[in-house]
Amino acid sequence: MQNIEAIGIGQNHYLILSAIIFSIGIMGVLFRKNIIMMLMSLELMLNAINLTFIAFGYFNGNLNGQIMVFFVMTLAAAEAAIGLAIAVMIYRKFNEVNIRYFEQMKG
Amino acid sequence: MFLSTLIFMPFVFALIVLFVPSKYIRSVSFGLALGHFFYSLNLLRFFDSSSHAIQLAQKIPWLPSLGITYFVGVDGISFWLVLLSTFLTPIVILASWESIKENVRGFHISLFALTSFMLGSFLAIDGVLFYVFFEASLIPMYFIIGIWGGQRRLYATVKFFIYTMLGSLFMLLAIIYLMKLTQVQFGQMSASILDWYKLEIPFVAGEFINTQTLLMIAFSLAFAIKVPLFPLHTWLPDAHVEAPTSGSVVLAAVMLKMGTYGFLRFVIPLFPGAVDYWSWVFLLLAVVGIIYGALVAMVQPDVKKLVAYSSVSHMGYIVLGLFVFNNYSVTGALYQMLNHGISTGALFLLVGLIYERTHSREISKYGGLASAAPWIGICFLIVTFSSIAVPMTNGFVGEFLILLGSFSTKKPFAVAASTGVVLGAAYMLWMTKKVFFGVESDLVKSEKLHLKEKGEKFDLRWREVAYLTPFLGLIFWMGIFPGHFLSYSTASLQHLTQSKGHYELQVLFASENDSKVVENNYQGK
Amino acid sequence: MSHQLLLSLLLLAPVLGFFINGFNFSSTKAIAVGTLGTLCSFISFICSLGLVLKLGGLPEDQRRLTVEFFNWLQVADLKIGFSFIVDQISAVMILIITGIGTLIHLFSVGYMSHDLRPAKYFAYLNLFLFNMLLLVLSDNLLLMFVGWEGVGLCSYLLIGFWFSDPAKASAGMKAFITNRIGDVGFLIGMFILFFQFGTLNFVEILSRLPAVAELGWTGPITLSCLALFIGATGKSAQIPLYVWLPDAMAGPTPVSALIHAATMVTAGVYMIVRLSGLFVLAPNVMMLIAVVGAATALFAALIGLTQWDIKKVLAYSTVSQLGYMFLAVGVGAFGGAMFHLMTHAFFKALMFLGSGSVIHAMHEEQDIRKMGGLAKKLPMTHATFLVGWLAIIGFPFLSGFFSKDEILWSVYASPNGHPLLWFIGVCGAGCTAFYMTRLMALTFWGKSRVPKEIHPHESPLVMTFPLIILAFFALTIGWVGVPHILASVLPGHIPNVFEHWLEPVVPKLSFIGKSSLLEWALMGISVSVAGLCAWLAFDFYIVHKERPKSFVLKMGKLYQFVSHKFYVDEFYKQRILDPLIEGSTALWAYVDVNFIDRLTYFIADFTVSAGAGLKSIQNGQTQQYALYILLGLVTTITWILVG
Amino acid sequence: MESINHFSWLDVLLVSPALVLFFSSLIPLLSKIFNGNRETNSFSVLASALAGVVTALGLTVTLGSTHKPAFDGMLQFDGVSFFVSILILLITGASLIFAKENTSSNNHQFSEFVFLLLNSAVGMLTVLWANDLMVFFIGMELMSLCLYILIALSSEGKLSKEASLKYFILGSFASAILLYGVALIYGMVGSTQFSQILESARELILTSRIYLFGVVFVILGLCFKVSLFPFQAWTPDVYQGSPSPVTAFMATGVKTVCFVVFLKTLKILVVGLDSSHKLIEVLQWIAALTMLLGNIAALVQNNVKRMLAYSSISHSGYILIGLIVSGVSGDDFFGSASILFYLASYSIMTLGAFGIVSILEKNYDMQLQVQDLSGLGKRSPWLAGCFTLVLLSLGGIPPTVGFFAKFYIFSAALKYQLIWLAIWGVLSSIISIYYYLRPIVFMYMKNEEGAVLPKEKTLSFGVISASMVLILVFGVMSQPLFQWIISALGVH
Repeated sequence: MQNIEAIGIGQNHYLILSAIIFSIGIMGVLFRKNIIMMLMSLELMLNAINLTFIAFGYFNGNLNGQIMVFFVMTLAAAEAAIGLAIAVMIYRKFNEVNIRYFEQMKG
Repeated sequence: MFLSTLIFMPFVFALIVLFVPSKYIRSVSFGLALGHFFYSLNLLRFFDSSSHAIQLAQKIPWLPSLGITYFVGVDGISFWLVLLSTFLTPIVILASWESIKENVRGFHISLFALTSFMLGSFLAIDGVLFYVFFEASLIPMYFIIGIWGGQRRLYATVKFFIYTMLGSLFMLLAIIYLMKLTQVQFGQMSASILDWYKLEIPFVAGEFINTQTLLMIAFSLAFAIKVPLFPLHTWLPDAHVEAPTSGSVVLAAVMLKMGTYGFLRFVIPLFPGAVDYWSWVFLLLAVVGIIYGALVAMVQPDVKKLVAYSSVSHMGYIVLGLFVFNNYSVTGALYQMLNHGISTGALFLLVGLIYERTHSREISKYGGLASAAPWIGICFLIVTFSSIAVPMTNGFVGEFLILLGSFSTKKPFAVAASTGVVLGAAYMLWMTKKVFFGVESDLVKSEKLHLKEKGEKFDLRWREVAYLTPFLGLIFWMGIFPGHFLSYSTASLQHLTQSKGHYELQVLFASENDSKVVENNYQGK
Repeated sequence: MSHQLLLSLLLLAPVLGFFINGFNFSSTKAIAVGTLGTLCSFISFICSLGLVLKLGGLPEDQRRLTVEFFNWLQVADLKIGFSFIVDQISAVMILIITGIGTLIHLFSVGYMSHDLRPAKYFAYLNLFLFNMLLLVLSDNLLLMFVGWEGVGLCSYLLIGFWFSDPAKASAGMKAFITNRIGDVGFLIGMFILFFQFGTLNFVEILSRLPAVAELGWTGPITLSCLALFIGATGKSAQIPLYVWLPDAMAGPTPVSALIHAATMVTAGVYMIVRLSGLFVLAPNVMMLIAVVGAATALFAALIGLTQWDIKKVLAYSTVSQLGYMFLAVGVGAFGGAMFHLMTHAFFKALMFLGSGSVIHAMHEEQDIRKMGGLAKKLPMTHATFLVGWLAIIGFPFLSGFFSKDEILWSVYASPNGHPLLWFIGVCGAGCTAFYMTRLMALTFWGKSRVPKEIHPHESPLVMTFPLIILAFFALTIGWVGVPHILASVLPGHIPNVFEHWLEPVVPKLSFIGKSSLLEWALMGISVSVAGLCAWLAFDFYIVHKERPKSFVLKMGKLYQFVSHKFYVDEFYKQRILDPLIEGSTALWAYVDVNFIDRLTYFIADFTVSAGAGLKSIQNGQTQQYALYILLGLVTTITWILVG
Repeated sequence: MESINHFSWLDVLLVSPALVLFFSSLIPLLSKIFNGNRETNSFSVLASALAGVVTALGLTVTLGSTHKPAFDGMLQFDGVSFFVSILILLITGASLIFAKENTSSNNHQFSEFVFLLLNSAVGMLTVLWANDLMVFFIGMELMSLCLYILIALSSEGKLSKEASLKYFILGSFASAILLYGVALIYGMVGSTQFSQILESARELILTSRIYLFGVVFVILGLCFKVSLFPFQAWTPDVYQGSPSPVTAFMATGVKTVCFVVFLKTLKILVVGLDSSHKLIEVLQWIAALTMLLGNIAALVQNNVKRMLAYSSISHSGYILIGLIVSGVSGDDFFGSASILFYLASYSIMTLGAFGIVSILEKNYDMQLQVQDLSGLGKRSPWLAGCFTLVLLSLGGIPPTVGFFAKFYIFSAALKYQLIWLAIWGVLSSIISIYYYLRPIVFMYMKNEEGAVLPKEKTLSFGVISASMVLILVFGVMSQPLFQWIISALGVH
């Protein structure tokens, strides 16, 4: 651990990294057409948040951050499960995983 | 309790009507409404015409957190309007006896609800209570026009509703703001109009953006639309044309009065500075309305539209009288409110019963009706004379007092307004001529024949005689003995005009337990 | 009987008649309803006689009977009683109204015997009597206005009595609306007076008048007089509001006799005489009245020269004679005006009834070109008409002679008068003589031009009897007001009763410095002008019948202009009515429909189309929604950090 | 969070309503499993679920309005949570009843449906009680995840699936943003407990950008849940595609809970919004745009549910006014009280509205159009009357509860000089009148016959009638409710 600080990697690096990953996730959700890819992007966002939690936890010197991560991971799992379930269901029904296909309701 | 009973009796009637067998709905409703009217005549007994105080008052906490009370009472200003409302209900029930064929039950329920709300808005002394009644009265009227109306009823009823709503919502904000002011100035929130009269509302002459002016605009907008004042009047012709007869009658006779009543009860006493400063705007609009309404009425092809525009013109007189604001003009304006109720109400009734016979409102299709139905012709003539303010009819007294009052301080407006006297005669007589005089038109002939085959009378029927007679009686009674009517309002109006800027009203409660001390249990910071 | 009772009866009798006949309006029993109407009118007449006798019994300076029935209208300082006053002026009026009224009722019994709705007719007639009595008896301006509008109303109803004919209905409407224009003037005059003097009571107003006359045009008295005069021009058919009266001939002829000749149209004169104390304080208005009166007198007489309808001729004659009355009033000869009012009431009522008799005999034919030689067929009508004719052209010693002469002399000699006005008056008198003689000649004299299918016959006694009575008065009534110079030469020194009677209530003119020689000369001129014109007309229409045609050809355009009544009606229609209607239509179309409503629609449409526009944002694309979220996020953060 | 030695049975008792709900949600599911995956009688399923709801309601009422923290300060019970949890339980019960009588939800998976709905309610209660950002987040996820599946469970095959997918992706997206905000706040404060955040918020909000970011993220995440502009886009699509009972549940329950939390977090995270007027500005704009957009977009809708969805968006705008007031007013509770009143009345009205829509749907794939309502006034006067009342109340016309809801909100706004917002609100509610009147026009004033003919659906009728009674009673006498809310807010 000391090594990390020794080479000058501080809290901000982690935060920036996680922000970048979060942004990548956002971009994924915004621009990937495949529902599965969008789900993965959502997971990416959650993992970026996890990174933030850990970084804060570590640099603030309390363990709560890490505990949060477990919660978030659980939630992410549940979310992924439901997301995939929905994805599978609609794939079965419509034979389609392109998000642009689902624009029946509008206006 | 008397006034509350008066207000809520029609609600109970509506409930009763809900369960009456459909065969008897009309007669039961008529009986109930007539009973209500006679009950309301007790007001003549209870009311002390020598006092300008709010009488027979009842005040109980309603929403104490905001100082809102259920506060009703009557004074010389609202006195006759109350009786006018109760008077009209049995009449319109009679008038709609045959013309309303569908959903009779619903119609009578709407009518009773309407009566309740109208009475409530005339009797409410609490601003919020007034607003609730004022606004709620739109709903039954909306249905009456929308369900039992003519061809373009949907358009008319939605226009009516949204127009009226537009104004009143701003009034709501103004009411809330006044309540806030009471809290700032008296330390206790209150929605009672009587407390509002005591407020010092900041006013800067010559500037547009100041509290009093803005509040006045908010209130005036609501009432000006209701009246309706030029140029906010366009909903009225449509609503009148499409409404069933009974709807037109109530709309013209009572609902429009809610606007002028509002001016008299709220705008003028509450915002003396602003009203003084801006009264020329109202006077101008009123006079423009008088002339414009008359001119436009002159070229209407539709009887009802003509009468509707004549309403615009007549209501212009009332607003003129109110904003000239001296004893004569305000008395005249109040009297004119009743007159307009009587004469325009009767006009709509007559137009309605003619429509029932001929199913047309186009003036050009008529002719010679007076030969075909002389009694209708006579009634129509009398009502026409009342409407154009021929002396010895009610219309004259009001118009004369308004013009007299206006002349004392606002000469140019009075002179301009008096052209309406000529124009009014012009359009009414022109219409009378086209419809009643001349040779019997094809329409009249064929419908007369048609009714004859059906064995029905073309001239006035007994039911119609029954509901027209009170109007004709009142037209002359009010014209020849205006004192009988004015004496109830004199004290209030005199007090109102004499205590400009420091208007206050006392309250006489009907009984001890009608006035519960209102605990304001929430005081914000 | 007390005067209260008499007055109540006087007023109530016609009301009663109105109600009985009114509720029974579909009755066709002409005799019965007519008798009732006449009876009511007669009761009134008896009562007015009684009242006048009572009044005459009082000392000269206390001749005033007042009755207050109830308080009609009371608001603050305004107290209007339902109260009446009988004094010298109203006494003359009620006698004329009820007297001539009764005769005309009687005449109507015969005239309306074949009508479908005689009951309605008599009801209206009685109602008119009531309103007219209200007008002349009221002790304040407002109650007078009640009668003022009331008679207008009855006039409307009676002109349009045969309303199945749209033209007749229109004539009634025109009368009412034109009168209304005047009424607005009346109202405004009343307002000014009220705020000036704090009362509308005649006696009180006159007692509060200032002592000196008001100069200029903008003083309250001048303005109020001006406004009241506008009212008078409406009711009394003066320029510019005279146009309704000729059209009013659409009504039954007895109505024309009663309302549009004898009584209602003189209300304007009556009102000014009633307020004479006020009017003399406004010399400018007086001058205006005189000018308008003179102009009307000549103008209407000129139109009268060219009319072919027997009633139209009489109508223009009435307008013209009313002009004389206003001329008299304008120069301050109030007594003269009242005198002419009275004599005119008799002879004009006589002539109208006579024309009614003719029309009745001619089966509703009114064109004098289709008459001629009726003197033989209708001897009694002719005889009485002859009296009327002589009276109106001012044949010496008939009633018209006295009154017209008094007016013309006053016009010349009064301090307010002017020789030019006198000249106009004389010209008018000449024209009057011409067209009246023309009327006589074409109707009664010469060869018959009556269409074959019409067989004229003399009217029944019920119609000729009133004619005889009226003729008698037309002959003699002038003797109540014999001018002083004439009285001085005539045997018996007949006093000027009329002038004496009115003396206490109307301002008197002073003719100091005017020689009686001048008066004789002027009288001579006017009589000879009238005689000359009458002879000319006789020559034109009886002796040399071809002359009118060549004359008309010679005058060409001028004749057209006059015979089309100077195109005044056309002018009003094209310049006032049509633009008003077109303007209103445009107003409706552009302001209501195209502006206010359009604006409303625009706002509504704009909102709705905004809603439709939002549909494109809400396009169903999940990722776009997510983009909104992101954009919202970024905007918010930027706002907070930068803004 | 040192140890769990503060555990006490009292805490369990306090959360017992949620536990009861959870266990009762298991009953139908278990009985289905033991029945060999065959759907048991839907009536008994409903009965057991309702029994759970009623028991939970009873427990809540019995426990009363306590001011106690529980589970080591992770949960906090107070008057507001007491009031709102009663509301939530009522909403849950009503939605269950609607669900039983609607063909799109009462299918072979009704047991699962009930299970999910009750668990969603558990999530709501958790959110309500949460005194810790993380607990709050977990509760919210529980609520949302259940809803995603509830929507997809519909018998209807296309739109519901699309709605579910949309809601899932966007919901998760917003949740992620919210969670990121939680992480940032945690980083700055060092804890996610409200009490600790409150201590340092006043300082942090002025000094720390990251904290501010966190606050903004959390608030915007909430804005998504209550469908405020520009995060409202999902609402119409999801409301339209979901089975009507679920829509009713979402539109009322989720919105109520999220607004309450919104209120709570706003107070805690920002500590008197006066310290951050920028945020207030943004929120004012959001409120204004939301009201306007919701009302304008609703004008052109023909689908009743979609129209109601837009109407629900605009109502969020009105509530946000109250929220802003309560933010700027510091410790005056008038704003908060007006919000709670609005939420309660809004829930009553919206439940009634979607309940009626649910009754009117002939079959599971029916998209109720305004035109379908034609002539309803004659065929079914009672239902038409109810719908009319609901619409008038939503439009804020007296004497209905909707009027007083707006009245209190505008009163609050004017009291704190938010005059332009009040005027804006008034203007947009005038627009709203038009579309609220449209169905009434169709029901009563059109002569042609519409498609719908409601069948006997007694229970739903009962619920709708009850909500009508409440609309009228609270419309005439709003004082008791308002008084209750004021006392719930801790004022005596």
